[in-house]
Amino acid sequence: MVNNLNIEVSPVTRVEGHGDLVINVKDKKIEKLIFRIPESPRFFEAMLVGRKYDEPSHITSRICGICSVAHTFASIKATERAMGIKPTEQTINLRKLIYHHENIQSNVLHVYFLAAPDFFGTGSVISLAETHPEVVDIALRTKKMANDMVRIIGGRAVHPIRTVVGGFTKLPSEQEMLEMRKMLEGSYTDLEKSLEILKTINIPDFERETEYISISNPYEYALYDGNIKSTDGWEIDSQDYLDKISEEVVRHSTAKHCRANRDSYMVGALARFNNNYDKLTDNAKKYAEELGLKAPCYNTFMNNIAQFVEVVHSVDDSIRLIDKILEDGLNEEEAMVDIKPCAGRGVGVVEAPRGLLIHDYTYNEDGRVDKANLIIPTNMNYANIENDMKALVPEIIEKSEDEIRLACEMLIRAYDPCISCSTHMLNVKLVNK
Amino acid sequence: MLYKVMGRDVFKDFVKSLISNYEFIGPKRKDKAVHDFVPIKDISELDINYKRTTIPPAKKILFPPDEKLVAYEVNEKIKVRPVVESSEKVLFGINAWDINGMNFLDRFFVTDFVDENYLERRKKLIVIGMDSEPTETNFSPSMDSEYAKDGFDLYITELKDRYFIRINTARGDEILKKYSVTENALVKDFKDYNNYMDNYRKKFKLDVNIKDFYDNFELIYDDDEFWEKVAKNCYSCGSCNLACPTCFCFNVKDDIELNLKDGNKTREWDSCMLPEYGLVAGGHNFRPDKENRLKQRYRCKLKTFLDKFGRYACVGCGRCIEVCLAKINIADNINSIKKEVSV
Amino acid sequence: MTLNVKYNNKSNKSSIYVPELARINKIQQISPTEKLFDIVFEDDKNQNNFNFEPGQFVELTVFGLGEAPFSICSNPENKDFFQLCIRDIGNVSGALHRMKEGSKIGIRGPYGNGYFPYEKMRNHNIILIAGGLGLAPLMSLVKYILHHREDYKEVMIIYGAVNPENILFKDDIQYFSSRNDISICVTVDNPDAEWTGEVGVCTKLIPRVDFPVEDTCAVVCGPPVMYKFVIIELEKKNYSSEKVFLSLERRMECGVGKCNHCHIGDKLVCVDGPVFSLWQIKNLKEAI
Amino acid sequence: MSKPKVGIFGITGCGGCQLEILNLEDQLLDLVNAVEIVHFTEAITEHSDNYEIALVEGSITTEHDVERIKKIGDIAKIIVAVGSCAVSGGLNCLKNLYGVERAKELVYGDKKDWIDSIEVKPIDEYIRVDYYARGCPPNRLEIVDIIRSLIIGRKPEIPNYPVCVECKRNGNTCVYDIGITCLGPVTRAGCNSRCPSSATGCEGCRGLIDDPNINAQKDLLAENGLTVEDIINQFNLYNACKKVEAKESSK
Ligand SMILES: Cc1cc2nc3c(=O)[nH]c(=O)nc-3n(C[C@H](O)[C@H](O)[C@H](O)COP(=O)(O)OP(=O)(O)OC[C@H]3O[C@@H](n4cnc5c(N)ncnc54)[C@H](O)[C@@H]3O)c2cc1C
Ligand code: SF4
Ligand code: SF4
Ligand code: SF4
Repeated sequence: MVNNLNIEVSPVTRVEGHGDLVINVKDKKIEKLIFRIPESPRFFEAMLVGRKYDEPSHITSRICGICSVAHTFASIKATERAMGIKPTEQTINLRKLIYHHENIQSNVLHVYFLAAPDFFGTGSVISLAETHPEVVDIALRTKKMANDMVRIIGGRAVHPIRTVVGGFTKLPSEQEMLEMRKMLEGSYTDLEKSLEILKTINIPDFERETEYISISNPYEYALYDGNIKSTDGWEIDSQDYLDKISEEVVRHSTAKHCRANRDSYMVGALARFNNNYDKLTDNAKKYAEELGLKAPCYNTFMNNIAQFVEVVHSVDDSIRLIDKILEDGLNEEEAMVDIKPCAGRGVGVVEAPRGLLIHDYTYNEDGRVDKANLIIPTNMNYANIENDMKALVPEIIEKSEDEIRLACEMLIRAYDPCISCSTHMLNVKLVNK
Repeated sequence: MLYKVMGRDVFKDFVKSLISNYEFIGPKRKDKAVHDFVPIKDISELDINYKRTTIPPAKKILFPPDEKLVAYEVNEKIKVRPVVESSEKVLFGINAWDINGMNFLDRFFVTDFVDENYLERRKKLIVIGMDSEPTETNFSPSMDSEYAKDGFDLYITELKDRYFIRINTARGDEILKKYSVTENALVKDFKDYNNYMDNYRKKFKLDVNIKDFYDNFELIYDDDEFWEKVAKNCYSCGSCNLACPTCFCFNVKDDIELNLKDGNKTREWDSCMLPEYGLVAGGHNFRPDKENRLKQRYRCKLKTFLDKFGRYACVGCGRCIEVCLAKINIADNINSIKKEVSV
Repeated sequence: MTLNVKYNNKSNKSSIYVPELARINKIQQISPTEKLFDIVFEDDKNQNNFNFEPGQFVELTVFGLGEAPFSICSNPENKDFFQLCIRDIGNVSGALHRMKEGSKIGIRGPYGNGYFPYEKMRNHNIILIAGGLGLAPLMSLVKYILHHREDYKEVMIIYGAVNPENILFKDDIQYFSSRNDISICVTVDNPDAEWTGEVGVCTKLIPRVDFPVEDTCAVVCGPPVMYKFVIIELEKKNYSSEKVFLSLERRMECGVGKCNHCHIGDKLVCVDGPVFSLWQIKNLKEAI
Repeated sequence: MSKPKVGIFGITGCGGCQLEILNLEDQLLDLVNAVEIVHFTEAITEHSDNYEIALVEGSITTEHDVERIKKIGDIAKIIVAVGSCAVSGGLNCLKNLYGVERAKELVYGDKKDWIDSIEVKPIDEYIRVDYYARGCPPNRLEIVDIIRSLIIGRKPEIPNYPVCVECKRNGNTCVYDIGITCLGPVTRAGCNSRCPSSATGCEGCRGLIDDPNINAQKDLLAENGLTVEDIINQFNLYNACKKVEAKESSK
């Protein structure tokens, strides 16, 4: 047992990017707890200024390689909204389809490659490949399927090419769609096996009720489009995000911190699950139940389970979308709509795998960006991560330093903080004073 | 050569039966600019009225852009085996100049050493030719290539109400007998065919004065100013070669999988317009400038094979003109060499 | 216009690209950058059937890494093994230099219809002019000639190396010097303190040769820059362009006239060469 | 042959390059058998300072980055810059165009002085780089090829020809034929002509070939209706740190 503790983990690994956690405990009381993002700031908001309307989606895609599709779509939607461009139904269906697969890809990566080594007590997916080869096999197959889908529809797995303002530069072929459908159906065996494996892991028992924010719409488990909704009971049109969400620059971090109703909130798979549980497919609900995940859930560690449930949902819904697209027939003429660049402001809101993502652009008459504001999910979670940590550390203060360090790291990883994406990184520091 | 005629309705059924009985490759619209020769599963995909195709169909099938030649296993013992893959295919709707391009490749790949990878595919390729609309850059009549007298099994010419068919092989004759009903061509049919060809030849607008090129080229060869002007905008991108139905240069690479066991030799299209083409170990480059390379290309196309095979390595399809973003135009340049020498 | 098409597919295998397995029997470091490799086919049948002419080359595969052409430098009448002299300069050559005796490689060939016409050269004086690694292909001819010494008149080797340590085949050169039926003159660009021989480029030595023009053949091989100057000197002497033979180097990817990289005019260095007469070369723009 | 020790590092980038390595699904297990990965920020907890080969993602944008890259440079025997950011500074360089101070102010307002940020540079401005895996993101097969080449002891083969070559091998319609502009004729291939294969123009993420005909490319873009500003913007998207200058026209 330790009375005085100085934990510093730098950098916290297996998160995409870098971040530091510093905890000072004196007489079992937290003196200082900072989750620091020394990730190099990248100034995307500045880079966008002056760029032509067809460029921001390519530029902002580079904010984060892991959720490049999400950035691409938030960007495209903001531009389309600003200029009154209405993509065709075919485009929207294809966008939703590719979107599911980034979500699967990212969730699988997170659950299996980044979080699973904690649950199985191995240091990395490489050692996991030796101790639990079957787990890694499943992960690689599922991830490959999702990446292949993004490749087929988007042209490549990271930073898609074909999705642009107004639609798609090139459509997948009917043949490719049918192959995708086959791959999806084939993935159920792996999902079943995953379920059995996940049932065996021990998820830490830690609850802290907080505000959960995600997008939501009446028709589906919202990922691509919807209002901004909170478990605190409010719901606003996405264009009015500034009414509720504020950003603040904090001294110890290059990532801005966000607030809504309370002094922190959570976004991500668990927030989506809590807000939109009833829109999950029956199959996904069944998986959730078997894994003991019920809405509302206040255990941050269950975020990983929510991610897995979403994978199941995305597989189901992709099959539905493919059938719909094929039924309507792939039509070259509907691939793109005409674009007339004009002045205007538009807000594009989507659910990135890590949660709510907002792009807000103002264009001038020449169709060039005058002003841009980007709010990134990881930024939104920082304050909440600190608050969670402040609650968790006293609960486990009786444990050894190593155990405390591991628990903190696991908690951070449960958030799947994509740090590079904070346009604006992770390290846990624990040193005895 | 045997000559037959086929009715319009019979033709459609004939094509349908070919599609259902063979691996069938034919022209399909790719986008607003070009057609592409692809496997066809249904007659509705087939579009015979094509004008532009980026990659020559026969070259793509017989000499693919990258191809495994040898496979080996590197263990205690090394096992080496040739990879020669081929399957029977119907190539439908290929035009005369592209057939002539293929005839050139046929000759090339069996001369000196026989390239089995090419030859096996060629033997199994059933070629059914049809005329297509020439592009503005096409000068195949100047190169004697707008008409094919060899290299195909069947050549179908669309007359007003029927099809005139030239049968060049026993295989062609059997296919025709098996999948359709035809009649012997009579005087009237020949008359109509001749008429058709007269009109067809009129569609080619570009005329190239190739006759004196053989000697004139040598005179102009050392005129650096001329070649600098011609090659000024050249990107050294090789598009002209890669899109050419008669270009055959390739690189051979050895590779091994990450398991460090399975290896192979593959070949991949190369181009004499790329700077590395003449580069040898130690850093000497036998053709360091784009001017050298362009000269080499013209010599290869228009002289080398006249010496070797008595024919040009150019069928005048105009593809190299269309694909060249630097607007380097072989037809114009042949003519301007003549002009340069004549004034 | 004459048609000159040869259908002489020597290979009776299913593919001209498949190498036969061979073994490196012996490796000697003969200069700081060159090693001499003794090579034997794994299959005795292949070894017995391996007949080559002086000037021909083989395509050598280092499995998984690459293939490159190398001239055979041993006596064509030695049937037990053949030799390659290889400079460490790139991927394949570098890998060979790291290999140990007993390693397996792949061999295709011999290739090149244009070899040194040793029959035509009978009853002639022979001048062999080599620069640097250019000595390697000539060694095979020299060894043949020495084996049939009575068929030839005077034989002289002019060999230029960059510096004394880079002189190749030192043992052979020593042996040649000990014989009185062959003369050899070695020159270096950068002499060291011990060097007592000639200094400067090999072209310098050509004027000193005084063989009668009508029954003399010259043979040349060296780096690309050398040819032009050697030809000037030979032409000054009025040698018939049909009696001067040059071995050329070009990039080769296949060795069998398909990849076309070694094209010069209507000739392919791999099939029609690598040895050409000066007359052929004069008719090939850009050959030199 | 003992397994070479490999470290995979992220400096300032989007993590996409590291993800492309994880995206090697089919070859990932062969890869971890062929080399020993001792450091991989994005995927493993263990981290060691004992590595021979360093794959580095990201550009140098802060003083902290400078320290990190110098340390990697001191340890690794072979350094491979992975992705546009590491190779040429990449998209991050757009910040330089804007001005570091102005950019800080725009994003962080009056708190701008809290932020450590310097002019963006590619890693070879600070350390020696042996090989470049270009592209944004790089072609994962090319990364494998570089690693495999290093294991078997050959020089990795990175094309020095333009994207047009791959376009032709892939049988693409040239995008100029459908009214789209493209930097393919001057951009180094190796991406398997990804963008044109998706019917969009090449944006030049792999940088220029050794001897690009920039004059011809400028003429071509202008002919297709681009203004000088557009042309500069096109060239600058991934290459703002490495200035493109046209050679004197030979006319
Ligand atoms: C007919 C002939 C005979 C030769 N004889 C010898 C010899 O006896 N000893 C010797 O050391 N070298 C000889 N060479 C040169 C030798 O082939 C090259 O040095 C060798 O190809 C270098 O290969 P590398 O893979 O080590 O070099 P790298 O620089 O790694 O590769 C060079 C690349 O160019 C290709 N290439 C093809 N032909 C050549 C060429 N001629 N020169 C350089 N690169 C080429 C290779 O396939 C390879 O892809 C000869 C070349 C020819 C054409
Ligand atoms: S001539 Fe044209 S197509 Fe050929 S390499 Fe030059 S620019 Fe490319
Ligand atoms: S050189 Fe040009 S015109 Fe001639 S066949 Fe080739 S692509 Fe066609
Ligand atoms: S699309 Fe671009 S890269 Fe492809 S051929 Fe055209 S210009 Fe070249």
